[in-house]
Amino acid sequence: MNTEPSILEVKDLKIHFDTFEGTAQVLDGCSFTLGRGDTLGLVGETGCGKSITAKAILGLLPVPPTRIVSGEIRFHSRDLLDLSEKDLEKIRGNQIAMIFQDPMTYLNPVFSIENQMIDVIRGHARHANKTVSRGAAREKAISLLNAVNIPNPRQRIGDFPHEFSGGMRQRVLIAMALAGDPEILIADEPTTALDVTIQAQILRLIGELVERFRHSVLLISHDLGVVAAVCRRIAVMYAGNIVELTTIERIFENPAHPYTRGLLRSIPNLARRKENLVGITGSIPDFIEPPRGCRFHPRCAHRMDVCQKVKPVLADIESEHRVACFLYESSWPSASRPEERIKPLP
Amino acid sequence: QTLEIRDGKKILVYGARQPAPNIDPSQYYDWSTRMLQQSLYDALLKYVDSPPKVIPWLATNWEASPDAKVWTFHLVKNAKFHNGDPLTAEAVKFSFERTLKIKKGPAWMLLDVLTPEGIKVVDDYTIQFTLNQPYAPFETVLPWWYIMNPKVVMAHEKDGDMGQEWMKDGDAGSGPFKKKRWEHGVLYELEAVADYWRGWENPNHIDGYIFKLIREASSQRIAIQKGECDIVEGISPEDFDLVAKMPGIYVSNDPGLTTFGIKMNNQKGYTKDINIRKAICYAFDYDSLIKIYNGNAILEDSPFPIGLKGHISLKDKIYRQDLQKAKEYMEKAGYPNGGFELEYVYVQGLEEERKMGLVLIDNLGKLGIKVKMVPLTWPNMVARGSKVDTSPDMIAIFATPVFNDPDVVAYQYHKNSWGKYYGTAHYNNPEVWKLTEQARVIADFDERMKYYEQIQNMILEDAPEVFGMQYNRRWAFRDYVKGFVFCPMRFTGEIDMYPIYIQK
Amino acid sequence: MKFLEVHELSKHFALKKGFLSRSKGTVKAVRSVSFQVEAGESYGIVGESGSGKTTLGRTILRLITPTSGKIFFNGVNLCELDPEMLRRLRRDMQMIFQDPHSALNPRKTIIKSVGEPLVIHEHMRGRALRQRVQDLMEIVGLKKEHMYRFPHELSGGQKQRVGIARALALNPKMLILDEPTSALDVSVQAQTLNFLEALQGKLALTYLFISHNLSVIRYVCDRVAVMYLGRIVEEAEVNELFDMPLHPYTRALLSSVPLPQARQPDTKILLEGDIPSPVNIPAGCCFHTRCSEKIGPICTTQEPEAVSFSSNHRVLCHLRR
Amino acid sequence: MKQKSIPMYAEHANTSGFWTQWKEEHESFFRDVRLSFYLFSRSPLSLIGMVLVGAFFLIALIGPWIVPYPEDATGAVHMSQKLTAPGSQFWFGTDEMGRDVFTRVILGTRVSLKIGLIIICAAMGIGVPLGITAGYVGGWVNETIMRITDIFLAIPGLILALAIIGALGPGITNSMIALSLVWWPGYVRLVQGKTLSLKEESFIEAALSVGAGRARIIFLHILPNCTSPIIVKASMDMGMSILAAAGLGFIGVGAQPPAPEWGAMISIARNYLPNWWWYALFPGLAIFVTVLGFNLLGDGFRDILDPQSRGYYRE
Amino acid sequence: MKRYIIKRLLLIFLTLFGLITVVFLISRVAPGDPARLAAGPDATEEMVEVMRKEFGLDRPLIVQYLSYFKGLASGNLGRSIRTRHNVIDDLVQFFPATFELTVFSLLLAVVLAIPLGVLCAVYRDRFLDHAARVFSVSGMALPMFWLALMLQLFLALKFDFLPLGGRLGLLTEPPTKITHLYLVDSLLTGNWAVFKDALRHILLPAFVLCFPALASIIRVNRAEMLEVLSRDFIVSARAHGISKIRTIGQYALKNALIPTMTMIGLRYGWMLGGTILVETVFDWPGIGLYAVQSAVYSDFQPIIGVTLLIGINFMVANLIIDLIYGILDPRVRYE
Ligand SMILES: Nc1ncnc2c1ncn2[C@@H]1O[C@H](COP(=O)(O)OP(=O)(O)OP(=O)(O)O)[C@@H](O)[C@H]1O
Ligand SMILES: Nc1ncnc2c1ncn2[C@@H]1O[C@H](COP(=O)(O)OP(=O)(O)OP(=O)(O)O)[C@@H](O)[C@H]1O
Ligand SMILES: [Mg+2]
Ligand SMILES: [Mg+2]
Repeated sequence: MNTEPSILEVKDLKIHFDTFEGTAQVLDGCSFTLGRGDTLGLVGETGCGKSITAKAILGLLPVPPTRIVSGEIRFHSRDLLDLSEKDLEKIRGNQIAMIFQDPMTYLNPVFSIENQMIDVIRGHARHANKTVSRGAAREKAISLLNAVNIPNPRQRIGDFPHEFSGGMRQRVLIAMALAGDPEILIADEPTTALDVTIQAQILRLIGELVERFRHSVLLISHDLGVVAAVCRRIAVMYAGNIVELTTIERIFENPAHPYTRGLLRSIPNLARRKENLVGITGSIPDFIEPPRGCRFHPRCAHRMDVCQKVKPVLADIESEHRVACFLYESSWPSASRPEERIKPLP
Repeated sequence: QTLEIRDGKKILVYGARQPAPNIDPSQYYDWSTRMLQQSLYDALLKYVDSPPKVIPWLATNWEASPDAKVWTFHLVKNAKFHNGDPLTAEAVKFSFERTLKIKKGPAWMLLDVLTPEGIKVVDDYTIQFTLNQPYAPFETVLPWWYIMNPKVVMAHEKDGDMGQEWMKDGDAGSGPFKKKRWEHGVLYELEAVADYWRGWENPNHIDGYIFKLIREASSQRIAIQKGECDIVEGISPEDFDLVAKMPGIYVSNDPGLTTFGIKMNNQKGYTKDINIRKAICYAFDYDSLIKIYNGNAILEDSPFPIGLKGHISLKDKIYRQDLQKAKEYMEKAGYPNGGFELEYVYVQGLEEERKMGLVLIDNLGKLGIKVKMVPLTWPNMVARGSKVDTSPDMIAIFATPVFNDPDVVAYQYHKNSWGKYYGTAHYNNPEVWKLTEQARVIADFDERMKYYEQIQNMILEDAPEVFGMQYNRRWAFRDYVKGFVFCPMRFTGEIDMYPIYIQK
Repeated sequence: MKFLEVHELSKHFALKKGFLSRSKGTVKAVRSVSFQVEAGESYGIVGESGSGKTTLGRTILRLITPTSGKIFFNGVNLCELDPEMLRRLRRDMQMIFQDPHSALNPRKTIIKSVGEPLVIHEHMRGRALRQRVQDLMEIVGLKKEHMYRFPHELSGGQKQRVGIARALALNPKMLILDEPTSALDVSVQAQTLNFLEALQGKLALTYLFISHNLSVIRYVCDRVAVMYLGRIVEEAEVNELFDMPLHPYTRALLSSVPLPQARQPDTKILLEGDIPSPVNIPAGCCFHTRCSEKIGPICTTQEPEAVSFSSNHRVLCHLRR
Repeated sequence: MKQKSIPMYAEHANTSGFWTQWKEEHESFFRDVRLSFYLFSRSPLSLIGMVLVGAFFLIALIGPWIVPYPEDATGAVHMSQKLTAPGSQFWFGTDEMGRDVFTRVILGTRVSLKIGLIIICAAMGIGVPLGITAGYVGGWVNETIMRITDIFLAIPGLILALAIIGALGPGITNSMIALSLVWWPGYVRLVQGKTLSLKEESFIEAALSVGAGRARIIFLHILPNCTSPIIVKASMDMGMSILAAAGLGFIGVGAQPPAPEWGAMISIARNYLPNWWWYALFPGLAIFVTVLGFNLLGDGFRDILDPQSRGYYRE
Repeated sequence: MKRYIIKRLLLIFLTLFGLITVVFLISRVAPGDPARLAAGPDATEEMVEVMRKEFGLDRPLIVQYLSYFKGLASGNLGRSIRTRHNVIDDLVQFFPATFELTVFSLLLAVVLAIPLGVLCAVYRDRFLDHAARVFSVSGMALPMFWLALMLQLFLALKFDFLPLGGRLGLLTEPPTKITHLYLVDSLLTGNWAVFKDALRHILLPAFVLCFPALASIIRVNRAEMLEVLSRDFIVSARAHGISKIRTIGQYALKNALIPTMTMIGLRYGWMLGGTILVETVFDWPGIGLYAVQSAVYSDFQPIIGVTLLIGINFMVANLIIDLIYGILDPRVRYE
């Protein structure tokens, strides 16, 4: 296991949404931990619940329609789910900061960068019961912009978001996230909206910052390459469940879960010559009537009868490698009887 | 709640529905304008009382030549204009000439008989009119020709307009009141001339009045009820009954000279046939006219209004509802079961005319005639009625004789009146026309009367229109307002404010 | 003559001109682009967003009129055709759109969308139409039941297949695929790529494959052109391009892609700054603002000309002269 | 392999009859309609709107057979019973000519329905083609159409309507003409905007690239996609045009006697306030309830037809 | 920016030109004979001719049309047959009343509606929200003239709470004319009694006039707030620890105000249209009443005048709104 003490622990998180067509059971018992200075990548296909997880940590989900059914999110042993909005405000940005996918939509278009950054900085100060003058806040903002390599921050700070290019905007968002000097940085697909050349710049920047400030990072992406470029550990999510949680090396060398394997075989590799892509048949299940048992079973080549009835638990198959699949003994819930163990399909 | 007293002055509020956009006596007259003109100006003669009579005013006495062609007037000596100028024969001459030259407003009354050359200043206080042709009703016209101060008027002349532009809102008069506050579309305030040349008979006379525009009949009623107005005109018949019973309010309710008739197109369409016209006259429910006015009206019994000089009662011949007869006439006309549609045109927004239309629909429906109600704005209606071809089958007309002489009404049936609003029937009876022409140049009234008797009978027989009713002139007063004398020779809503006084 | 030949093709857009106002400049989306595609080949075009890939595709299909240049398709110059002829020729050349969702009319069931070209060109209807659409659905791996659904009732990958089915309806010879997989998840993308490949073999199609995803291009294409600010800066046979990129931009692009493997290569060429706006294209070599291998003032003043490196490898750079 | 949660279809044998075939083909359509109904039924306000509008149509349809004194709406007068207070004989009292207010209010639905339908149809008839033309053809055609539209939009509709009526003369036909003339620009704007944005959608391009002609694009691709906003606007406008026509009736330039138009009734009833309050009260309530119904319905339609809000429910 | 304003003004002129043409064409459809009307009921043909000449009705249509523009250049809008005044003078006299009424009620609407809209969005689906929604749908369905009558009936008649109509009490002398807006003038001259009187008189008509506007602004503002509150940058503001009140009151509201402004601009125009009804009921001496009376009288010059004036007003208001956009939304560029 992780040697560093964990500062964030998500345990069996279940989140449902009430929609007009029924209850969407989006997160279905998702668990992982994040240690100090740890970098964890969360990958999965569109709509599998990555962003929901991130927002849940910060308490940003709109209350209707969201329903947090069960689970806990422990941050320094406090359960964030129990905190009041006021207490959460103190944690947000200050201790846990977030970077978002599309920097354009996540910056307020009608306020200047200066205004937005100063607000954030002074807000953090207020939560720490300090006051910062506008001027001081502005200076800090400029130095933050400098830290994220924005050229001429002193001139550009008064500009509005639309006057920046996509990459610049993402840098601004990162600067804002750094404003409170957080312990944890959650980056939700920070580069998806960017071109590869810009993406490379941003990834480099995040890498440098992490090295410099020793943040713990939760990086969300659907691109395994991106995660591989930044993270040490990786969690693979499928339809609201973490199906595999391990280190970067292990996931590429020895993927355990059939979904992970399928995923890896679906990605054409730039560095290699043509090889056959396999892909995974079928598509991501509906959340209103999710498949019973293992949610991956309708697409799984190794499915067994039990997969359709019982949900596998995420458990270690070796150190730092946890998988939720009945192909591995440890995933069997302790309650289920051995007779149910049926041989895998060929 | 009671009389408005400002700075110790008794200001009376008169609630009226019609604005007075132009108070130049040479340019404009309708009842609201005339009411203000009556206050601001004086004329040679004045109408008072009911039945109306002409009394001396600026003229102390006058004489006419036997052929009614030359008229001489002697003026009072102490009359003076608001600015202190004395009112002399020169001013009278100027005023008459001005109206005749401008050719607006009341000019039509004398345009045919008088030219500026015919006006002669005999001396400072004597003036003589020589008419182009004998015109017996001359003196009855004069109360509507006001005398203006030539100096004031001409001082404001612009581009040779004889001061028209200025006089719209200007005051060049000698009357008992003078202009104070003018807010067009809202109110006009006048104040009493303390040293009016004729003096004030009652020491409690009012010190001024506000002519306040209240456009809705119901608001008028509320205004008098709440005491926001001291006098109001034109309340709806229903409200009038309520108001009459209220404490602190009294009403005046007397028959006026305005007649309501439904003129039918005598020259074209179904109504060209006299039988149809008679059928309609017999089918009409005259009682409902009275009911519409809640009893505050009388039915006409002759083509001439009751109360007008020269009117005779034709009670036995006048049409009253008789469906039997109506059907007979329909048969005679060849339409025993009706089966056609007639247009009833009336003035947009005139409540009573609308109601008459509804009554017509109901009544004529019994003859199988459909009625289509067409409201038009006044100018459009007049425009339609001006030509035989476009003149509607039926058209609702209120007509008020402007001066007290039978010629006024008789002439409405003359060919020369075709195209005017009261001539929309295009009445065609050359005999009547001849009689009218002959009668107006005779000086002796008894002699003339013979003609008018004949004329009334002949018109009635031709049934050019549905002869309707004369409604009562209705005012409501707060009970401290005194001195009101009814005179039917005023148009509709106007009253003479000069004799009004306050007594608590 | 090759199957498709594009000569000096340019497309400029005048920026929106309002009533009573002057034009605010032109977007030079495609600038003097020339290339040739052989029958049965997969020709890839890569480039960052805004580099003019889609515009190029639309211009070739004559959905928009080029500003200048010539397009020969099967020896016919598309720029000189009258609209009726063009309409007929379009049967041979179809496009698959970037966003599978917006490429389908939300108010029409799938059978109507797929059947539309058949109704227009073959005047098919009734049973025949239904049968043909059903066949098409089978080709692209969809079921009969999908025919009567609305687009919003299908998943992204299915919608993309519907788009392909529509494009195939008229038996085209060439498909222009505008980022056919960029809206899809990797697992679905893999299915689609495999399917496209199989399809090409089966129907002898020529592909013009537009993408910004270099890995996909490498997987699918035979030859590749790299676009930057409306120009093709490098063109080569696929393996040659990926193994031996010559243009500094291509090299930076290739090294920017994070690889799905545990050990990332250490040598990364990072480009500075952003892609310039196509309204104000830098003078000289349009890449000089970001280039780390500038060789001198020539780069900022003189526009480079295409240099052929080998028979199949062209590059637009002063460095390689 | 189980697909999304969309219900599976029964496998049909080829022998299935025409009916099953038809049902299969339209299954999606019905599912869509069912969903719309479902969404609609979830919103009580929309349901109220539906009920009100339904009642309105029903009353307009059967009005003459349910009122106690149908002749009172066509010209009968009963002077002897004028201004009777509401009671068992006259539920809403009588008016100044002794006519039953209840009868007239009920039969007023027909007048209002006619007014609303004609105005909306005329406005759509002018506005939709112009809007599509402007949006689709673009260039100077667009400029010309939109500038003319701007002229009409430059002043509030009621004023322009008043000016037109001032010229044409009062009357219900003229006020319908006037209101139609001021109502169309809204549709031009709506449809033009929608067309412009649809034109950018790639399915239009896709249709072009498979060789669809102009007419086909307009009628089969653009128009059907404009219908939702048009329906929403039309149902809102239905109420608004009834309101506007009543306003004109109130000023006295709209419907003319003896037509039982609500606004005109209030205009006359105004003279009988406050003592004969029932005369003004009931027609006013009728307008209110009717317009409210259409507004609620329009709101409901917006919620279910507007793809954006629909998306919100669906996701 | 300057260029933009000039361009917009030019556009306004062009539109006005079209407007005049349209209204002029409409006006000549009228069958009536205005000259006869002006001459009075008993006038002779000769007198009618005099009037025809005076009103310029004897010239061919095209000449009348062209000379209208000539007159327009020198501020002459022709003459009203009904009031006998130059239309321009009438407008100068009546417009301030209308302007005072509309602006007052627009302010009333804005001041009430925006906080309400925000509250509804924040307390979505709670009681306040439902109440406000019911209020706003019914607000738009209420016939304005009927509401006016009913309020008159209750507030003015039954309880004698507010005056029935008019701009001032009868004996209240209007304040010294500075802006011609009684409320402003009386304040400027420190005339409290007149101010109170004017306020009492304006309350009822202004309330009636603002009712539909109130309803629709609440609606738009609520919808926009909801939309903005669901946008990503709100999430990010909160993720950066900015307090809820600040997020709503500042970050979201400024965004939501942008579409709301459009509605406010539109509503200003509708209110000007609504004055036709409200001024009629409350005897408010403004251009709405003037227009109605002119229309009923088939007096066309005033109608053209009012149409132009309201058109200018509406377009200038929209221009101002567009400029406010620029303040609210930095993305807007004026070119
Ligand atoms: N407010 C909501 N109501 C209903 N369902 C929702 C809501 N928000 C999210 N969902 C559903 O939750 C699921 C997970 O959403 P989430 O945003 O976490 O996906 P993601 O993994 O971040 O995907 P992407 O890669 O596209 O960002 C999706 O299927 C989405 O439809
Ligand atoms: N109709 C148009 N009017 C004006 N500019 C346009 C138009 N279409 C495209 N452009 C501009 O032309 C340039 C090239 O656009 P294009 O869509 O071809 O890029 P792309 O390479 O396909 O980008 P992406 O990868 O984002 O799809 C862009 O700057 C775009 O803004
Ligand atoms: Mg996400
Ligand atoms: Mg593109």
